[in-house]
Amino acid sequence: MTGDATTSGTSGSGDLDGSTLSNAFAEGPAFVPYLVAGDPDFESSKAYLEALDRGGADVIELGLPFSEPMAEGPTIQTAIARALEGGMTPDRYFELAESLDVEASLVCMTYYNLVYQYGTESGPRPFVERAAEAGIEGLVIPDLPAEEAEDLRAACDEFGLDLIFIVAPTTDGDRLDRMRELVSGYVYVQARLGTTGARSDVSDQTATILERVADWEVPRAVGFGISSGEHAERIVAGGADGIIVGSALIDVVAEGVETGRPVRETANQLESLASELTEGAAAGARKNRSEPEGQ
Amino acid sequence: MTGDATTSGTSGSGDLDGSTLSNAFAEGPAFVPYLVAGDPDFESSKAYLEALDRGGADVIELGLPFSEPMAEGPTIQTAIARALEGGMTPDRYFELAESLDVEASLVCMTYYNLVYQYGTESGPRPFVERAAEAGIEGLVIPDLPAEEAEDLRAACDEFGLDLIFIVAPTTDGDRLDRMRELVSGYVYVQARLGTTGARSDVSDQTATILERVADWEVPRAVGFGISSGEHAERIVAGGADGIIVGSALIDVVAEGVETGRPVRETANQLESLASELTEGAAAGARKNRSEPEGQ
Amino acid sequence: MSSDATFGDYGGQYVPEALMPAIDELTDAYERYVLDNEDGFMDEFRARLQDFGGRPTPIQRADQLSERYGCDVYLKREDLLHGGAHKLNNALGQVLLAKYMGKDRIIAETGAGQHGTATAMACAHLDMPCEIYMGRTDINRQRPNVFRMRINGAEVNPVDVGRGTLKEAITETFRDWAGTVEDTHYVVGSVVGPHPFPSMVRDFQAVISEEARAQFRDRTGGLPDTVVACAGGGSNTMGSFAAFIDDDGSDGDDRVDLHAVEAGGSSLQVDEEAGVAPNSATLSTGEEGVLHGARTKLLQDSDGQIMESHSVSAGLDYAGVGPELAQLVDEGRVTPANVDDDVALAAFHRLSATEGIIPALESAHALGYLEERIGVVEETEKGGAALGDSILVTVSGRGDKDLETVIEESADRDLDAAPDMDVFREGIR
Amino acid sequence: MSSDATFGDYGGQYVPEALMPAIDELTDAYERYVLDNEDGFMDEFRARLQDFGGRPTPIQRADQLSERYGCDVYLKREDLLHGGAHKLNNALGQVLLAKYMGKDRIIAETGAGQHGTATAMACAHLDMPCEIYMGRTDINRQRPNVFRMRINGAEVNPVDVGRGTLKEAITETFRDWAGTVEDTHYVVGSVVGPHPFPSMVRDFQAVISEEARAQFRDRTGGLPDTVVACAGGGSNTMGSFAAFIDDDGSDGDDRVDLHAVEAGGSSLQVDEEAGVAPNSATLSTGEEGVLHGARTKLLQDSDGQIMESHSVSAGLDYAGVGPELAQLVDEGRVTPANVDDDVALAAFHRLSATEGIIPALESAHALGYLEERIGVVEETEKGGAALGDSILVTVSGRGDKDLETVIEESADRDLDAAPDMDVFREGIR
Ligand SMILES: Cc1ncc(COP(=O)(O)O)c(C=O)c1O
Ligand SMILES: Cc1ncc(COP(=O)(O)O)c(C=O)c1O
Repeated sequence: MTGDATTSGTSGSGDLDGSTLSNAFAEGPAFVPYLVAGDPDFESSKAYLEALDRGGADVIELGLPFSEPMAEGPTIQTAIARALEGGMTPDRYFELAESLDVEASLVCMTYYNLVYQYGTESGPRPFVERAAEAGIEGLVIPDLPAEEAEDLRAACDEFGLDLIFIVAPTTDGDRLDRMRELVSGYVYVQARLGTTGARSDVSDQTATILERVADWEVPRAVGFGISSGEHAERIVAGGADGIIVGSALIDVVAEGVETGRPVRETANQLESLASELTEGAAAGARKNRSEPEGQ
Repeated sequence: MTGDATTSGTSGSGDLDGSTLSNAFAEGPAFVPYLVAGDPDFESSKAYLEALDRGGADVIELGLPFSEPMAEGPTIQTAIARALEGGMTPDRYFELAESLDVEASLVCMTYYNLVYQYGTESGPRPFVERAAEAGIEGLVIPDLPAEEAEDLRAACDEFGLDLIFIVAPTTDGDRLDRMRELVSGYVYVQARLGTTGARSDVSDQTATILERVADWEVPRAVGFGISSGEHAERIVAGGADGIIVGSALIDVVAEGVETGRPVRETANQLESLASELTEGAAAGARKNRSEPEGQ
Repeated sequence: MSSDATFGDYGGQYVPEALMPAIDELTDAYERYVLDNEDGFMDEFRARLQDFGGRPTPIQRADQLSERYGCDVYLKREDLLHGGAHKLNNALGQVLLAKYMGKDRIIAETGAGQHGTATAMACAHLDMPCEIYMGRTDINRQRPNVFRMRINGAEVNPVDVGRGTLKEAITETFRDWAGTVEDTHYVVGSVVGPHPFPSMVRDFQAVISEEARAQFRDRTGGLPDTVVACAGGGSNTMGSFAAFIDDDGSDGDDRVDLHAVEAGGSSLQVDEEAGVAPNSATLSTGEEGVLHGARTKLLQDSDGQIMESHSVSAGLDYAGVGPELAQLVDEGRVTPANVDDDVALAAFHRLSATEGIIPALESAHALGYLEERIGVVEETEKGGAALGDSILVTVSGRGDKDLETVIEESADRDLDAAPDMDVFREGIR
Repeated sequence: MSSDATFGDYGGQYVPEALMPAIDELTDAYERYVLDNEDGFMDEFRARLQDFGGRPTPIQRADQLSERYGCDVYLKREDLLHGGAHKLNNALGQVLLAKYMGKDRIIAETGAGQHGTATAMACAHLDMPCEIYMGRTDINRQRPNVFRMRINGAEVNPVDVGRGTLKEAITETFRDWAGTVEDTHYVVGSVVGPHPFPSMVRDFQAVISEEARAQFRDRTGGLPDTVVACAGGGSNTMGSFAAFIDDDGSDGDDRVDLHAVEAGGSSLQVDEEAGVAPNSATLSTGEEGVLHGARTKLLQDSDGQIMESHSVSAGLDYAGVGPELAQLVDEGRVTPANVDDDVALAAFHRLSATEGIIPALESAHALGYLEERIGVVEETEKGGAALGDSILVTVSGRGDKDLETVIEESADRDLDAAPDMDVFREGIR
């Protein structure tokens, strides 16, 4: 993926399924890894992201680190601290995005204050404009509920970006409807309550959770707690169109930092974990096809 | 002075000037030293008291140590602590009084609680009886104002003891009258406000202070802060019938304890300070006689 | 009282989706129980504030300050509230509300420990299990408050990430809540966070000014010219102002000026490079942004990263401020101000030595503001002109909790009215 | 109220002659200003207690204790008084009186520091120079209170003689007074000392029961069956009982039983040899004698030497007791009682954890007494029989001052309701 994606985006609340992001889910289940940009520094981060791409990433959620990450668990929070310490800023973030040599689509995941503050003009427009320029195809803003998202949705429409929302296990009624109206690219389905973080167990209720978004026009990617190929398989078998994996990958980065492992080695580990997850997802899809849907 | 004094007491509020204590003031100004009984131990204390007697003591105020000496300055308070530490009790106190080989009359100075608690029967009577038996001729109880002294006065009358009161610089009016009525032996005239303690200066207002008790039938002994022969001279020249010296003597005892000086040496020092004070008092009396009275 | 979710551009509900149902449920409960007194909620709240909390707290004429400043200075004595600060008004309200909502677990964050102790007390009183998140650094600095929470039966959960202070504790509490919203209520400690917290906390704290306004009228027959209150998150400020906001002089009535005093710290200069603002003067120097669930004024760098704030007073040391207060400042109804650490410390000593009230260091900022704005007035001139003839200052808390800090911080400075501290330092260093 | 100098055989004025004029002057001032409200003294006193002190303090039904003991337990919340204990009632009264008398210097003794801090606060409030005598040992044990006194502008004079505790500080204060009576007032800290102190301090503290009696009637329509208060010197006790003394059932009215709870310490056994009573249960075990200016019950050996008393609660640790209380016990109007250190510590934890009120260790003795006399009552039986159906307990102060002691003392004991203390001990030992 490169800068040319900027112009190819045709998303918007009125035309949701035509976005490149949606397309990334078209050829089988999507693997959507998350890393914090600049963790622990610019160059290593670039190497890790490219490794994930080699490992089969369809979309990369690239975290722009914010100092108060209130939706994150300790793993991501610590990664964010490392990235900030390593000098990551919004401007450097966009440089990193532009410098990446990856096939996957890029989605920016960050908190609203950074979006809001960017540029001289106040409001989200300058950030979205710059993101589009840097080849970012979509945004996930965990602290921006649909109720507050009007301005951002408008800017995304203007610059052809998707706006992804997170549906929690507790989301329902009006709120679900409002999100459905605003979402584009894919919907991020939160597999369980709580914050991000790798778990050894993974919610068995994927099917129930997916039910509520079953008839949405966007692909459904499930995240929160997925850490192995076996998890990935189970989730996709449960009906997900994609899997989002963050903390499990960041654990590898963190271990690399702590043990002083060479960047290349960590990158290799990330690539092989990515492959495992991609294959797990594919296996889940096969299982799914061989069994009656909705089981 | 020995046990035989017991029966010679003829004091009482009705017949004040016939007591042996009054008599001690008859042959010129009286030197009235004060020490804490048992400071720092029974035997040393006995040696010190006998040294004072040799130095010219007319009356010895022998302190029976009480744990809460609220009218004393730090010097005497510390002496009291030493004596209590050294095992002094009311019973030992009387034994000490009985064992003394002195010419001077003995007066017991203590706090009312010890007087009140002594013996099995409650009230001051048992204490006074035992004191009389031990040859004590009078009592000074600093925390017993005339208003509370009825029972004790009665017991003193019964056993022939004098009851000495302290007149403060602030005492006047009714209170002075009540004391005059109850006092016997001598009156203790407090030279200044505050608690006991040796001073380098001594009140020049002796004359003024003595005025208020000028027409009392008992001798007037002045105390509080006298520490040298020169002081003694000045006080007696001012009209006192006697001088009471405590802290200055106890300073000598304290120094002896602190420096580990032999008891005999301390005793000698006490004797010579006593002599200085006795002579000072005598000099004051001579001055007094050579000048017009009341000047 | 309005239940609107925003105050002009400020406010809102910027929270992770997982929390939205809890926020909706809370909004509903706020409207029913607090605004509509359903099931007599507010009656029970007020009764408990009285019996358990010790309300009403008095207003007191500060005779010596009045003389110093040449005007009538009255103090609203929130230092006398149970627990030693205004914080209990809010904590008791929220814990009681959680009970009415059928929640059976309470969580809260705390920095200096005042909100944590208030919440722990309210939970013990109302028999609710309670867990308090507190940064490890703060735990080590605030041992007495940690002990008070534990002795009141609360668990204190150390937060080891980052610097281990308030910011991290808030994040950690949101994190707990995100996983436990169904049975747990998060007692936010000031007029910050997503709606309905800013309105709800204001309503619980409004008792301060409701009482003070009536007391002032009873006492003097009129209203104060100026009300002064310190502002961290702003719960004391909003509580102290709420009942006076309509006294804006609009219908020819007397106007009551409202001054919010923030922590000027050691300087108003920020160090962008280090991401540090050596102050907490959000209202005066902050810029609009989104933090901890609300749009409001913030101390942030040009990228939008939140700065580390600083104040000698831990309770004012917060990079945000209540959205309603931000709006009131923009509208000109509230005058923002700040005084620095030195002025606050001197005011701490002044009130202690001349009035016999040891104020919280937070409250000392409001008192220091009088010194800075008015200063000592000569006997002849009737002063106070800068802030009018009568001033009401809220003493938001007592300073017992600040003794160690004051000893440390006073020793090297040349402060008005401060006794010699050396005897205390010896044992401490 | 009586201005008699004695209570049966107790009381009186056993002081050095030099102090008698001051005592006479004070007696005169007491009669005029306090008893006859000359120059509106009592009005000013009451107004200041309200505005500065925070009176009235509430009574509160302790729901969880009531359930535990199967009867209505009400708490009189003196812990909410300014300064954190009932001590201010007396200190403020005496300092104000000294002002009316034209004195221009205040001295006082303090042990744990509560009376010293109350006096220092009152002096700062009323602009009077203040010196507090405090034993060196106590100074080292009670640093926060020493600091509070200094910050309020008082001098703290260390007393180095003897063990350096309360007894020595009292002696030293009398000593200062003996030399300065003309311009100085000695603010005695409890209902002890020579007349008029026992009567005067009782009258200043009587506000506790005057309020509580009216509040209880307002709330319940009746009077409590029993009033329970802790007793050191007895000012809290006399203050808590005063308005109920006439409710003795004599004219067919309901009788209110009065229970004074002293410190049982570690044991009621005394060590005559060492001169140590490991308790402070003067009313139960003491004998008549004369101490600090009054005839009363004392802890003394058979010679009449005063014993060292002991209690985990510094404020109860005194070898004497108020003479009026001694008389009321002899007359059977007041029931003397005591609970030991363990019971008091457990009660401290119980009230903190179940009611959200951290009591002073002194007050915890009164609360421990309920546990000892009534104990846990089964749901079925209506209990409280031992002390009746309704009990009013005075919480004489808050326990913030006792945190260090409680940490130390709780760690090695197996106490009801106590949280694990290890985390606190580490830093302390
Ligand atoms: C005594 C006191 N005052 C003021 C504050 C500041 O908080 P807020 O601005 O929410 O009132 C605090 C916070 O801990 C406090 O303890
Ligand atoms: C809280 C509290 N209660 C009780 C007492 C005991 O004193 P008293 O018996 O005079 O009330 C003290 C003494 O310091 C105290 O601080």
